[in-house]
Amino acid sequence: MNGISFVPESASTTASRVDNLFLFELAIAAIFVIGIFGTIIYFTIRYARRSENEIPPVQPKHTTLEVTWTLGPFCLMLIMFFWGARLYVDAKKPLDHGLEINIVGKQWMWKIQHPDGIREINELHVPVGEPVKLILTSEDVIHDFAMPAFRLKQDVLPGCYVTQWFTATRPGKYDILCSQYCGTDHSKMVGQIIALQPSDYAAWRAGIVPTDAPAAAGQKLFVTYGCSGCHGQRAPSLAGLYNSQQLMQDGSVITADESYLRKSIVDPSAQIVAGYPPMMPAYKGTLSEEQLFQLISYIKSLETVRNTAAPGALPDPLPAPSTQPAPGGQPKEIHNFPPAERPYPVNPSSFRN
Amino acid sequence: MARVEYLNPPYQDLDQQSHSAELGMWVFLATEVLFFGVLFTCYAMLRMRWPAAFRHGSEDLNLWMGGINTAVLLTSSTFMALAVRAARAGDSRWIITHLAITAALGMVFLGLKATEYSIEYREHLIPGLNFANLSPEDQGKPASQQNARPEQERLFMIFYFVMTGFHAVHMLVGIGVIVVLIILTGRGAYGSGYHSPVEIAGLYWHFVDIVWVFLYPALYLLRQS
Amino acid sequence: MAQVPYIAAPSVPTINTFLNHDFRISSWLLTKDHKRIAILFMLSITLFFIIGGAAAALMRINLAAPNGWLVRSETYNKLFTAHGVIMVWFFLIPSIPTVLGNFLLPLMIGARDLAFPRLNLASWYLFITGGIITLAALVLGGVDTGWTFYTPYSSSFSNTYVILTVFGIFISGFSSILTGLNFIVTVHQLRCPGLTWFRLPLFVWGLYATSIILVLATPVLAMTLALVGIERIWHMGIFDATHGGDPLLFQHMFWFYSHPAVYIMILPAMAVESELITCFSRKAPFGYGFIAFSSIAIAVLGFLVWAHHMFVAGISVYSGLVFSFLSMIVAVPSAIKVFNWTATLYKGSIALQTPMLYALGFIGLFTIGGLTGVMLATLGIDMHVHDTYFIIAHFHYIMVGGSVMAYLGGIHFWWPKITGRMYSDWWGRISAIIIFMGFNLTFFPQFILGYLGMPRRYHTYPPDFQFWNILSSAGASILAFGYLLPLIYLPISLRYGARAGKNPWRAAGLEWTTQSPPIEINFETIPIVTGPAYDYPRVLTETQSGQS
Amino acid sequence: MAKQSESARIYWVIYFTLLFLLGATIALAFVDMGHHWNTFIAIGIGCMKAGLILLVFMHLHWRDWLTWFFAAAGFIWLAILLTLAAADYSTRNHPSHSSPKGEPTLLAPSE
Ligand code: HEA
Ligand code: HEA
Ligand code: HEC
Ligand code: CUA
Ligand SMILES: [Cu+2]
Repeated sequence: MNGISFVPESASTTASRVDNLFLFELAIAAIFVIGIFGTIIYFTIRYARRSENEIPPVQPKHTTLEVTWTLGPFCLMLIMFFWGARLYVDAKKPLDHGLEINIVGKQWMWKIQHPDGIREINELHVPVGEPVKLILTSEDVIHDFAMPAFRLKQDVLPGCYVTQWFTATRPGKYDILCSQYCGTDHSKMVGQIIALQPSDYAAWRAGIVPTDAPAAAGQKLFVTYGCSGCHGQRAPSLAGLYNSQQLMQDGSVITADESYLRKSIVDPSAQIVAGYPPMMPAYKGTLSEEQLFQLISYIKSLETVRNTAAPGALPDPLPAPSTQPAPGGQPKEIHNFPPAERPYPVNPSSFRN
Repeated sequence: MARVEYLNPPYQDLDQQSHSAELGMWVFLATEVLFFGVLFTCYAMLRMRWPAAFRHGSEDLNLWMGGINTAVLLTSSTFMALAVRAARAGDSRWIITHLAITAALGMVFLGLKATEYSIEYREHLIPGLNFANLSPEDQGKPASQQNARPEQERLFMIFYFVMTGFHAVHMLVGIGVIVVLIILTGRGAYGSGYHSPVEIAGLYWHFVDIVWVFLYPALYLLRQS
Repeated sequence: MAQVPYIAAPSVPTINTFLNHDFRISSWLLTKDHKRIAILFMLSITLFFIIGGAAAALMRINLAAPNGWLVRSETYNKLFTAHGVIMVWFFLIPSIPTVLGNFLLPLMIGARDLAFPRLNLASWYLFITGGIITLAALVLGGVDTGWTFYTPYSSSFSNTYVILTVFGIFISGFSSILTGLNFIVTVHQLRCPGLTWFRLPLFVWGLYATSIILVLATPVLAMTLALVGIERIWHMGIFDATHGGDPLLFQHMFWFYSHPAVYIMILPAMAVESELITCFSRKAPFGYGFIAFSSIAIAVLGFLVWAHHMFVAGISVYSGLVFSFLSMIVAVPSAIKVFNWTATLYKGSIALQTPMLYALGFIGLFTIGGLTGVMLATLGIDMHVHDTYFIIAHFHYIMVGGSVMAYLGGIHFWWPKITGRMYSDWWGRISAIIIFMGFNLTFFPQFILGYLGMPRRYHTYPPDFQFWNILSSAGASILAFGYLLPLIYLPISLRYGARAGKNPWRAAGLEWTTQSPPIEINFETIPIVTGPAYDYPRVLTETQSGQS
Repeated sequence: MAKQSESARIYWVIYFTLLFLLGATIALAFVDMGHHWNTFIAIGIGCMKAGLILLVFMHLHWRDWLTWFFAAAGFIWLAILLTLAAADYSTRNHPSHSSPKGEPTLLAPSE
């Protein structure tokens, strides 16, 4: 037995806000529970049956009382609603900056890719004080990335990207617990977040020989899987595609976010870019979720402003991919979600395949 | 002229009993609406998700056969209504005639439906059995002339089969009930004093018709954007 | 202290009752008498409760240590699934409606039976068939999806007996539908002369509201589970993202049923509660109209809140907001009820007999469960405690502390009517107190565990959580002991209990004007109602002179 | 419960109205009205047909409020399911629904 605790550690900017709200509701609940228990006990004693033959008086209707105890709790609940909604929107709206980390859940582990190529399994190192944006997906069933010490969790769905962000406030080791039942070893799908002071974090990174950064790995995949054979020649250039507006063949307009990119690769026939034949092969099943993350990182790193030439015009030269993200793990160019196109609050699971 | 032999225990009189039976049927139909409602809702959500693929699916169905089938069902419903009218008038010969026509039209519907299914089988449209990206005719053609099916058309076809399949099961049940009613009417069970089973079977039959009235446009007719 | 019946039982050695007019097995298995069908249901759900409880016991023993020492993880997963499936669909949903409702509804409205006696029997057969199929699935090897059957796990990944289980639930769903349909028509058509809507006992209002949910929600579950079965057989992909389907679609459909279903479990309990509180404080309920209409309000509004189970599942933030708000609204009618019950006690003549102990326990535990429900409906809190033991504690407070308490209270209240015998009130009270204590010890620590972050459906857990788990397991053994007692003293009363007489509690209500146990057709002559329900001054004066 | 006339005429009138509506809905399926109008109109005509069947063939027109209530209940509840589910689906960011058909865009290839 390891001691008795009542409240989990609190180590993110959200944690204390959730705790405060919880304490508020706990107080209200306590008042009501004590009040009701108290009243019941008092009445049962005060009005205990004294003789078998007593006949209690008939109680008149009391509309004021009824209205009071209808509206009273309702008003309290309005406070709870708005307070809670505030927190939820703040926690679930996608962040447009911060350290971007890709996470793939699969039965029964978490695979983590940092922007600079560091990979971890069931362990996530993050710097304290800096916002971290998780982009999560699953390879099989639904999982849930829960971080009790941060008071946050988000279901992780197969076939689509959901995001969740947090800012750690205290260095330490905190649980990651898979909270959505996902099969036999659901309870073993646990891991640790290791929050480090920025200096320790830099030291930790320095001590790790990174594999290819996702974007660089993606660039290789782009060649090995034959993408470069078409894109830039017969197929639309992908430079500057990320976050641009795309006109589809059926007339709709799409913002090319991560989810769109993923779907364009996995299942291109679902959404055909206007002006092109649907000739791109589907890569579903060929590419793993991790490889997809890498390809997408690569496409995101292609910065050139999109050429608006009609199909058939000379193809863009395929621009060289920009190199590694700046040290410190900041991807350079994430200017997502200009508010004009994306009403606030934006859905976390921006789209599902 | 209440026919006392049909009065069942908890009831005081036949009128009360018929009303109860009818109300019971309406309540049951409300549950049926939601039963099919799940399919409609799932269908609608996924259609919102994959408009193009579902449209392609609608185009692969046989609009005219579906249309004729709708007409057949509407006709059968009319005869069902006439059968109920005959029952109210206590005319058992016409009850039987109208019921028989209703059931026959129901069989015609199922026959056409089966034909449709077999065409879809030949077109390689049945998921889990032979769904393919291309129809057999398209297979030989050069790629540019092929009318390739989007992947998610499979989903459309699943809904098509599940929804029409459940509907067909309801039709079968309805036809069975009608056959029993014909036999019982032949034995003189229903007349002007007591005919609530005919009324109730009528309600059920019309309901099955209504389901189809929504299935038909939802599946066959949404061919434009 | 043996219960002394208030009306000295007249020495009727062999009264003719619905129980003793025919003893053949076939007279039970083919009965159309709602009272016998109620007893068939009572026996079957008791069996299911014991099976579900045994699964719970194994789980709690396993969770006493963090390392999953008792069973393997596959087994644990099958245990909580079996526990959830059985407790929800084969115990709690049928419990009050099919046992007490079946038995009492016709008696309370002065009818000879339900509107469709044959359907009623069919309902039991469907229930039993569904139950046997589900049990068969458990015996063959079990299911490990959780009672929620979330896709794509249930539809593509689990390799246990999902189809069979789902089929069993599908069948028993029709039992629910038929019961609801029967009740609705009965209430509309078979009320005796003079029994207007606002003279109905609140129990009938509650059952009516329940029936509406049964009828309108259950088909959704049936079809959704059918789709899961179809997916498994033909790999359709409706709920599978790799084929363009959507796993969240399943959750929407499932909770469209299952949230209303939680009101199927609590509304009848509230209905029982209203009867118990009035009888044992010998007063008309405070705010009859408010209690009656709040039942209907809960039934209707309950359909608008389902996605509060999906706040962090990836639904849009907007719908999160909408559903959170609606969930707050649905809590208001529950609040109305709690306050009205409490106010009914005021200036009453309160006797703490067994049913009343259960009733008071219900109010307290339901309030705790309900208030924590409101916490869950608060978005900011749910995103921390979703799918933790906080949820487990929340719903056990309502379902075990609330509904099961009310069911037991109701059984103890109407036992004399059903069997014609009094049980030992002393043992009754003892067991009520033990259950109350054991219950709180079991489930209160789970709130703390939940806030600490312990996820549900965990076969092993980080050792920090052990202290509270041990408390909870200890509580569970007390609770099991508490449940054991009625299983002993109630059957004993059948043989040794004092005869009950028509109206041992001096309660109001038509059912208490019949003989105990009632005759087969309930009433020799159909009664005529002339006054409001709960006219305690009249009932008390009448029963005083011993004429009832 | 109002009394219903004994004549069979009304059934035939309704029958031909239904056939007419059927013809209309098929015909309209070939006209592209854009902006989801086809869907609305097809379902709208379906509702009209269903309404006629309910009112006349199923005698709802001559029934009391209670029957109306249960006849409507199924559809109302289905409407709840559809609207609230659609509310979620349409506010998640499906890329394919960012904007309706035909809006000019900045970066699309020119036609
Ligand atoms: C009988 C069963 C029952 C009942 C009646 C309820 C009632 C309520 N439930 Fe509960 N619930 C369940 C059974 C039940 N629940 C189950 C089984 C689950 C888990 C399913 C699973 O995932 O396996 C669940 C899960 C669950 C969740 C999902 C949590 C999650 O998974 O993240 C939520 C979230 O909103 C919720 C909310 C509520 C609310 C707001 C009520 C309200 O109706 C409560 C209203 C009552 C009161 C509020 C108390 C009385 C009022 C007062 C004393 C007045 C004062 C009040 C205030 C000022 C607020 N419940
Ligand atoms: C009606 C509903 C109902 C009822 C009555 C209960 C009753 C109990 N439940 Fe259950 N529970 C659920 C509905 C219910 N539960 C649901 C829906 C879930 C979610 C499942 C899922 O995640 O899918 C759940 C999950 C659940 C969990 C979480 C499992 C997990 O997520 O890992 C736990 C853990 O403690 C638990 C415990 C108990 C206990 C100790 C009881 C006790 O009250 C039971 C006590 C009863 C008995 C023990 C039987 C009667 C006693 C005797 C006959 C005496 C003799 C027997 C013995 C001595 C063993 N339940
Ligand atoms: C056979 C040629 C071909 C190959 C190989 C190919 N593509 Fe494509 N791709 C196309 C065509 C043509 C389109 C435009 C039509 C469409 O949307 O399907 C396209 C569209 C795309 C789009 C959407 C572009 C936009 O403007 O919205 C992305 C992203 C994409 N491809 C990525 C890839 C990746 C990554 C690979 C390799 C793993 C790849 N493609 C391989 C032909 C190809
Ligand atoms: Cu992954 Cu639970
Ligand atoms: Cu709920």
